Amino acid sequence: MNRRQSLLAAVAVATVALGWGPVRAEDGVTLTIGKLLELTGPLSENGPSQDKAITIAVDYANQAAAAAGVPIKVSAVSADAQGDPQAALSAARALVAKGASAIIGPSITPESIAIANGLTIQKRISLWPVGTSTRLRTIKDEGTIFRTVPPDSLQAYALAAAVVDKVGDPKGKLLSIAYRNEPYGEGLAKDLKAAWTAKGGTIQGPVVFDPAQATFDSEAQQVVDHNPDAYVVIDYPDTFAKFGASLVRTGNYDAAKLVVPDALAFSTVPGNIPPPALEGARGTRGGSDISTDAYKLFDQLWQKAGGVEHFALDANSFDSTTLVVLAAAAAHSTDPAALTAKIRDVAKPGAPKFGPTTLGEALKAAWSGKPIDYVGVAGAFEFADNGDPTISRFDIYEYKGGKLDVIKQIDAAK
Amino acid sequence: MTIEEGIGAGAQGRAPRPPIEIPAAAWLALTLVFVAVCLVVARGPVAVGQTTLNGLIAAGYFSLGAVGLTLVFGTLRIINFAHGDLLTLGAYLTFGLNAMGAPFWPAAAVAIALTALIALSLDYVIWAPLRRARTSTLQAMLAAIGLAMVIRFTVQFFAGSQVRGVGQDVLSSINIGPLHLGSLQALVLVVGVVASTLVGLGLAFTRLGKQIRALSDNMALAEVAGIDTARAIRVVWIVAGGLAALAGILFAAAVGSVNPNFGFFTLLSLFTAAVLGGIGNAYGALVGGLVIGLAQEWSTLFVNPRWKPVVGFAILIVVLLVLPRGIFGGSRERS
Amino acid sequence: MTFLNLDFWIGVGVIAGIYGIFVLGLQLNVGFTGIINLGQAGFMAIGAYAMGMLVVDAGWPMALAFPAAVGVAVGAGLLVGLPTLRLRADYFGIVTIAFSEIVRYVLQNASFAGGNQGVIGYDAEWRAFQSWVSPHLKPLGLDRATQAPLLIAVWAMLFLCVCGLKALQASPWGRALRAIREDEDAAAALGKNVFAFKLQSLGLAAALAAIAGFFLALNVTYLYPSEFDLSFTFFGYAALLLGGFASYAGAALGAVVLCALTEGLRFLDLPLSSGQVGSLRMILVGLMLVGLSLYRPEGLLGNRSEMQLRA
Amino acid sequence: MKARTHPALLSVEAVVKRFGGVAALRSATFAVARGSITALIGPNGAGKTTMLDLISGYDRPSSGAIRFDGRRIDGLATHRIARKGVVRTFQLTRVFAAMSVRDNMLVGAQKHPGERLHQIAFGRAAVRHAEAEALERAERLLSAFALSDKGDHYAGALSGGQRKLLELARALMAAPRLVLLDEPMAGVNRALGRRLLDEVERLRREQGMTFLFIEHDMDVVMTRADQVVVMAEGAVVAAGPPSIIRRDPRVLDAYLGRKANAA
Repeated sequence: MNRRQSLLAAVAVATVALGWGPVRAEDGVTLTIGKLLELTGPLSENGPSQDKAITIAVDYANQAAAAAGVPIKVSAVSADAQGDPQAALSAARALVAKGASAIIGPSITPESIAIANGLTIQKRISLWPVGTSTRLRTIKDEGTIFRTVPPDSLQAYALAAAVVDKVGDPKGKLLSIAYRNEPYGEGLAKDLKAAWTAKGGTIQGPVVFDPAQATFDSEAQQVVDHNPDAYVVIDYPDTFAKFGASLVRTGNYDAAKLVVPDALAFSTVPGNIPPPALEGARGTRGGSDISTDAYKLFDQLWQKAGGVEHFALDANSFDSTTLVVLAAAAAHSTDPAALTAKIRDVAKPGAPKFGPTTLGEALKAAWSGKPIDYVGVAGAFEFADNGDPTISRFDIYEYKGGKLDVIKQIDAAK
Repeated sequence: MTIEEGIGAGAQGRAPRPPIEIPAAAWLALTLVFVAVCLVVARGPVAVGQTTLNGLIAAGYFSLGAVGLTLVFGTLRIINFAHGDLLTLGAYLTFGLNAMGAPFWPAAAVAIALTALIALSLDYVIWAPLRRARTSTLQAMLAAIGLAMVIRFTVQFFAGSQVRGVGQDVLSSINIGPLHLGSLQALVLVVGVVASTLVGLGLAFTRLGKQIRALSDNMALAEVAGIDTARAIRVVWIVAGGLAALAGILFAAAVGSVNPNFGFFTLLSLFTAAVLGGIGNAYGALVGGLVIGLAQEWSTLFVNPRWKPVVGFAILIVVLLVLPRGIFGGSRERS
Repeated sequence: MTFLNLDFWIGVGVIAGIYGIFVLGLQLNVGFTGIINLGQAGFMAIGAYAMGMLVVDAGWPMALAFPAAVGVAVGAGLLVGLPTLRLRADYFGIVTIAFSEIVRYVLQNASFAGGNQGVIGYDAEWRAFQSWVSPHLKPLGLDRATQAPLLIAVWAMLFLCVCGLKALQASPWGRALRAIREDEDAAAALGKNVFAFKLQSLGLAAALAAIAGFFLALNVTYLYPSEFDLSFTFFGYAALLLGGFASYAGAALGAVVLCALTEGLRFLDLPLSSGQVGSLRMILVGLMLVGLSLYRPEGLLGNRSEMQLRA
Repeated sequence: MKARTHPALLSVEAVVKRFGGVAALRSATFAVARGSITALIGPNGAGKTTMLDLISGYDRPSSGAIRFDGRRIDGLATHRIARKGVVRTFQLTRVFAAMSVRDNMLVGAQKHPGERLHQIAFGRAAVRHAEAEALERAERLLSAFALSDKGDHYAGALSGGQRKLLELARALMAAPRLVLLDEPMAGVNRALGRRLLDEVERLRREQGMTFLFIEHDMDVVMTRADQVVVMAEGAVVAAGPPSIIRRDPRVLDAYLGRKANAA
């Protein structure tokens, strides 16, 4: 061994001894989770709520583990993706350098692809992106990417089904589509258009609006023109607060005709969205048989923690974090690769089901090595080989009094 | 420019330009009316009427925000990239005071005064030393980019980057026949027009205004001619800072919910309005805002609204190539 | 020690190298010709997307697509410069901002460039080459580092560009460029076609932007419009100011120091929320920019006397 | 057809220049003979510098024509006129402050292959040769103007007088045919001034260069110029050899500001 390699070996031994490196000791597991957040830059409105969602999940997991006597302690380190793939890649490396065993986030697909190809695939570190673009599926992730957000293709069917549930047979019915100019909106709108026209309905739009505009009145007018039977607006809460107000101001907007996807699903509608824009509107969201009380628990934790209001897809980050904790418990280790290998065992179809309300037992079962099927707040997962959730069950909810109320569940695959 | 030409030019023909170029304004009004008529023929009166109204609202936002920018740019030759963040500062100071119990609009008044004061103190700390060191426009621009980051992220440090509801009534609207516009939006439009006109009149007819215009034409000459440039510069920063805060507060109130990036995101539209109208010309900011606002909203009648931002930039490039000094800037002039 | 993570600093080295090449173009324009080019990110986008689309849509080998993409960017540089280089310096700056924003919006909205879906799959040849090279880096202990080959490639290209530009700067062409920067009218009175020189300077800067765009594309493996927004150009100017407006080596050094500073600050752990730490990082970069403009406008390697002569 | 060699190297024909509403030049007409040293005199504001600007293409006349060697140059860009052999100095000397004196001189070299990118790449021998030639010419001119020891200094660090000499020496690098000098003696001490004028006469004698220079010092005008053009209020009021101009009453009126009838 030349001098250089012996030096590197010495450093490696030192880190393990000091407990910074992966630990396989029997006494307990101290897991560090990497939070890759949008803290500055164009998407910084996402950051605070993702941060809070992950922090709540970490605290809740620690409580549950302590109560259940499972020797696992969880902490989190954060890094700023800045809404830019190059910075996100460097941020991901900083998280790994700080000892993170898995990475939750980032929130847009370009960042996820850069991190996957540049770091996590080779090091077999599990990556839990929030972005839904189909592009993420074109890379060979070797089982390291997991998404708790339903893929566009499935959600598009759910949206179409939700509209049919509202307006009946699509034949001769006009559906007006609008979306915010980014991958999430574009993907869903394309699949929804196909699903709706396949059922015989007609489409108006899609109207595409740029989030940084000063006014959205012309766009809103185009959505309500010709008095369509229903509208689908695919947006994030920050722009929808403005777009919703423009819709109401058009004078012939009826929120009851609106159907929105999961980015606008919150247990309580944030204060900055004017109530008439959403009151009576319906939406779709990943569903499971324990949806309602899982969501109630999540909402309690959220309100109790104080701080920022709900934003988009924060339940998904909560679930991703919980799954990572369960996988670490199953693997008895914080080695990223070992943890990644156990993720499918904690969301195995047919294994005993656990949910947020029974996280203690889930941790105990996982620690004892038995496969479990953890069902989260944002639905059941049971990951396919490309890391997308296979379960196609969706909640159809309605906003009543600013609260989300699940009124129906459908299976989007049929 | 040799001394002889300098004095010659100053004395002979190029006295600080009269505020309104009668022919340019008339020519522009005619074009806009002509285009509007064609649109009505193509898309019907209601659609054109509504988009025109939306265009006027956008013009209100842009001109109110651009007046301060064009004043500073014209007078002190600073490409002030931090101007957008002064809008954010005004809005968030209002939220802060509001949270401490002050009602919204009184809090806004205090916030406007505070922002004007901050803009003034920034001149002492940053812009005056740079002027004394006679650094290049590029140096001042880089300082502005740095200052923009300091303001934006200090606001974000204290207020957080999450979206914040402003709590004003964004839903109430005024109906003119089939057309409608938000009442707060109407306020922005009115204040935008009034502010740029007042600043324009102030520049044209008050003694201080003439001094400021002399400043923008040739700082050295103005000093030689005995103008108290320090006082003029102070007034420029107070007006620019105050108007920026006013624009930020009205923008946030009318839009309904913002996060600390909103000022910076509108900056390029403000630049486009200021440059289009002719730098240093308050009416220019109004006209520039009008042209972009109308063009962008009218474009939605033909093209998917996703192209709206491109329309603004394309117009800026075209007008600058045809009238290198902007609509009111006059014809080609040696740099 | 978590701070001395090899993988992390190799990644920072790659980003610094990409910014280094990007800033060389700015140095040529601003430092040596006196044109304020704020559209450099637009040229970078054109270079990166041209390469990506030539490989993915037209099936070209990367070895051909890269030089062709640089050519496309140079063409864009000339096309933009022709009608605008006669404008006053600050107006030219604003027009180039408008140009680079139009490029970004067109890439996001036009279908030919993949729109919101971006461009992916252009780096297969590079990834094959990278996995072939990695084992050979064992003696350096870099075989496990994910981006080591890219780091070597970026810095080799940066070194080549600095040498090339230094030679150009020492040539009569470079001398004429500096004369134009000092006093356009005097240079014209000596028979120099100022417009033609400025156009060549802008075209060359566009080529450098395209080269930086090529390596950015390899670093992030996926082309998406928001990778080329204005903040990239502003950050480039911060590096230029840090390095000083007098030399190409200074520009490259400025990029390294700025990237090391901002990325190093990621390890700042203070009793603050992650959002506040994120904001603090940006405040420090902003303060650096303001501080440099005020107290050391000539940057690290520039010389003050030359600047004072010019004032 | 060989270009007909006109008696006048430069002819200014009814040139008018308006700035906004005011006419800086009201139809000026005069000619500069080939190989002559012509002085352009007149009170401040007479439009002398404006005339130089128009001849050198720094600005365009509002109407009228300017011919050099028989061909019109009033529409051409500055660098095109310079390449035809018409160079100028400025009233406020404009040297490249942050460049060395030697570099300032070398920028003056004309048609230098080294200034074209493709030559740098493929014509390296031609570039080296042209550079050596330019360097040799620069050294000769610097010594003629007593600046040879300042080669490596920043041009901006020179005294006012030295800068004027550098600006002239730089203009001569281009082996010009017509040199326009805007108050070449201003700020230069008497000894250096004499040396400069001797150099001007030597260039006229040896290389047939033609000079048109703005000058306020009457005894320099009367002793050194062989032709004088007098301008006042934007028009040419008199032109001719110094001996006649000295006695012409219109010249006196021009300076005293009385309404002289135009020539």
